[in-house]
Amino acid sequence: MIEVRWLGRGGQGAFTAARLLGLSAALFENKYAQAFPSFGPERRGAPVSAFTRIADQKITDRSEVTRCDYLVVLDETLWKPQLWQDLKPGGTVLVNATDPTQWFEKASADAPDEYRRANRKASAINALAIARNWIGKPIVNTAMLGALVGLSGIISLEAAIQGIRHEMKPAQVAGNVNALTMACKKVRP
Amino acid sequence: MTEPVSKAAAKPVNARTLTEQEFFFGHKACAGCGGALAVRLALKVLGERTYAVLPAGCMSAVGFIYPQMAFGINAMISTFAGTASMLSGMAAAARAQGLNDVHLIGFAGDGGTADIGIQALSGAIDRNEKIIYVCYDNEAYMNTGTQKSGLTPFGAHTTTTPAGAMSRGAGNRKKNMFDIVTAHGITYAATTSIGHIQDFLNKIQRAAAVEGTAYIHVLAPCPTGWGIATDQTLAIAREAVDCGLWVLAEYEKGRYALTKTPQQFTPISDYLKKQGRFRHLLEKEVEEVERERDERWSYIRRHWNCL
Amino acid sequence: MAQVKQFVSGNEAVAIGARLACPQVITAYPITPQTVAMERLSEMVGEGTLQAQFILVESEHSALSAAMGASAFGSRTFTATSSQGLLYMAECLHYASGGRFPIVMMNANRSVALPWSIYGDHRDSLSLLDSGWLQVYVEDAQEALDMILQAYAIAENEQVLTPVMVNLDGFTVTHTYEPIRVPSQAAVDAFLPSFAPAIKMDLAKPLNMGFSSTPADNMAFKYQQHQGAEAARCVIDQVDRSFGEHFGRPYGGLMEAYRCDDAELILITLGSVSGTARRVVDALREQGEKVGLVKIRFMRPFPREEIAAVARNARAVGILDRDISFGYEGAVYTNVNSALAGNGQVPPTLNFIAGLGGRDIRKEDIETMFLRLASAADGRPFQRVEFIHLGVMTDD
Amino acid sequence: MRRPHIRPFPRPVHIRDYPCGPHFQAGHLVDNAAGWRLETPEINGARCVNCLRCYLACPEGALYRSEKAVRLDKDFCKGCGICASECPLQAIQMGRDE
Repeated sequence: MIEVRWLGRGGQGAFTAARLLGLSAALFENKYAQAFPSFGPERRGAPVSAFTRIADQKITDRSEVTRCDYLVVLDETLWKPQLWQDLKPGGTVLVNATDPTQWFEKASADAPDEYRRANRKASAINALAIARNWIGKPIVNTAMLGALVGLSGIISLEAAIQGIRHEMKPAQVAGNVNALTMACKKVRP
Repeated sequence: MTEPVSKAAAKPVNARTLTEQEFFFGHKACAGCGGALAVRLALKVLGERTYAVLPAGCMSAVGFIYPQMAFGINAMISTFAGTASMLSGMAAAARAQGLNDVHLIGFAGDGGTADIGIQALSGAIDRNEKIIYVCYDNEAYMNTGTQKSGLTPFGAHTTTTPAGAMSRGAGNRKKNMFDIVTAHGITYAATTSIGHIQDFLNKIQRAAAVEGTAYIHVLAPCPTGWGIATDQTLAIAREAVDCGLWVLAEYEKGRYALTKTPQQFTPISDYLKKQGRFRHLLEKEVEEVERERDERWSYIRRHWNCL
Repeated sequence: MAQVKQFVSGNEAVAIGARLACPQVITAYPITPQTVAMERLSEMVGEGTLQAQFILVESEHSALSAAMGASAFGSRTFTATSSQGLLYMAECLHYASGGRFPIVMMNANRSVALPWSIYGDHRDSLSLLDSGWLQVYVEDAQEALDMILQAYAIAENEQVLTPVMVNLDGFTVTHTYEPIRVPSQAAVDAFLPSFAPAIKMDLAKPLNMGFSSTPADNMAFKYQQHQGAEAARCVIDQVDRSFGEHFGRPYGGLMEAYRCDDAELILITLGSVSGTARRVVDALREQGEKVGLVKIRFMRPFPREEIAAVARNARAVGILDRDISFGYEGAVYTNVNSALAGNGQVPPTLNFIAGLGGRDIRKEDIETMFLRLASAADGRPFQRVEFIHLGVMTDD
Repeated sequence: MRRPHIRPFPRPVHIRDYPCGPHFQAGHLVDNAAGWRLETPEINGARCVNCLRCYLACPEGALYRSEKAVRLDKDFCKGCGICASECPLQAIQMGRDE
């Protein structure tokens, strides 16, 4: 079972991304999935988490996700080194950063040795630029989904595109599919 | 006298045009019960395609004691607070089933209306449910043995506001339910008295004709709780109007109207002294009741624009 | 018949189930975490995919009161609530069951104030076990949808005529999205006939409903109510079998036993934690431990004989309660013990209090419970009532 | 007579004899109210002009219309005296039952 945690601010669409990933896996790849927000009242701007679980068998586990395989951070200002410990060994953090190279270097330098030994990885992408360019709005969730797909291969790009087509209003589909696709191709595993 | 809003009502309803059928019959209400008369007459106006809801209270307690069923039409007891909400559910079901020619009426007492049932009543008015809500006001919780309600008038002795050395009966004013419901912008509201039977019949008829929520507040004395003889129920209700303590009025489409305009009030003290519940009142307390009455009439003259 | 796969939350699954049941009247009042179910239903009414009278009432008390009015008219009705709202309508719960109104209501299980909490536990519904409603607890979104449909078939059965409360764990089921199979309307219509009650307010044959009765007769009506709830045992099985034939998803009726055949240690759960516990049972089985799980589905009627039968050879039985009757023990524990004792069975029974106020129940917590059971089975002293994953030390 | 009337009611012997739930036929009466009263209205047919004021005012519906004067259903009169008190022509007197 693969567990993904999405970290964003209320209103940034972290839960939509979590749901799109689960939906694409469940409806277009014949996998099983769960998607859920961090439970409780949501307030615009406040840090929020959302989660996706994906597996080949039915998922019955209802306990909280404590450590994840992928941590997707929708806003680099939310990143802090303590988040390394929320990753499983071998897990990956993926961050939306305006200067990915700089962020990557800084995050790697901040990582405690024990996490480096456990083979935890980091990746960054300027999803904001992609979103602005293709959607025309600073909404990065589909670009980050694309980056996660490109980085992880949890689901195929095609399934994710179908997920967007299934879920979004027709006027929103083209821009989001472009953002998803561009981010998927741009991210470096 | 101003023309009542309801003058446009259809064919006259009176003793000769009313159905001979009785739909509230064989009940166990006390002899001389004003509330029972209100229920009986309202159902005769509305006829057999009527559904009634009665919350916990006198009229349900005396109407449905298995196996004695005093309602000749479909009727049901609701929870104490649930008169208007149960009616709302019935109204929804009637819409769903295409029953457009039926009447849904609730009969709640003063406590069931002004206290515990006011939330549901407010919601039903807000939704403009096509229901008729009748508050039969006997000015205390009579079913449980005369305890003060939100509609108990100032000075009245009840078992929870006893008149004694240190207490003088009910300390607060009667809530003004008519103003409360009209403040909702209700489709139709009226106050009436069981002593003015024709007025009551007319207003029930009007209530049945409007497309939306109708609220009828009928003063319905309780001989037991008021301390009067059982044959004085209607007479004392009339006197409440004659002395100006109770107003016969209507509200429709934002307009107020008086259906009876007393030229001169009869003495309040006469009205009060006839009733056991007011017998302890001192002169200064009677004067306070008079002052309250005058304030109310002054308000009506200033705001209702109908005198 | 084809069932369309959708990716929805528990609340949405309930709304879909309710839509497929075609209620004539829906009464709604918002409360977290139930609100989304009502929002979806109002959308369906708004877009015309559900022909129902949808009334927005002023309180939960009114929600159920209005539902009773509609039900008295012979309309199929639906409503939903949670927690404080369920308690606020408590009077109406007794009223609806006493009036034999076959209303179906969703309850999003949520803790009860004080302290305030919007998170899940079972205190709300378990504190109303005596309200006369049948209570079913579901594990996931699919079961939620399916049980809304089954609930109408059970409630409206003329032997039963008792309202049914379908309980979903707040957030862990109501707000979790997962794939479900949605049956077609035609298939649902074939399974669930339209509501045609024998008792209703009829203009041709008017009724006086909800009367009062003196001590001479009152107990007889209560006996009838008990008969109705007892008759539900059989009807629940029939309905579940029929549902299985129509949709390929039988649930096992009053309860589900998982890997219990030769189990020596059995854990009994309610609701969504059953899914987590199932994975722990699998893991322990792989290590050779003879452990099993009982998921209680219906708390009323209670699976008395079924639990006694499945625990026949158990050396210890644990009961996980997401609720506690302060000063005693959890309600599920009391009920299970009564079932076992009534059958003359006396294995050690341990009450694990967990997940109160939304506290996470982790896999390691369930492992701890099985460790406690193993120890008790070996004859070592045990604590009857134990708080699991409290998070702080106590003087116990 | 267009009023509910008293019907036989066999006491339930078996649980099946009860209705299913607290719901029963509307207007099913098993009991009258005659025993409640101390005094009974006596209608003076010569004085009554059939104005029907008493018919409207009776909380029991015990007075009913007829050709010339109102008539009383003694089974359901509780003897409250409202009819006598409301009659504008004193055509009704309350008197002790024999």
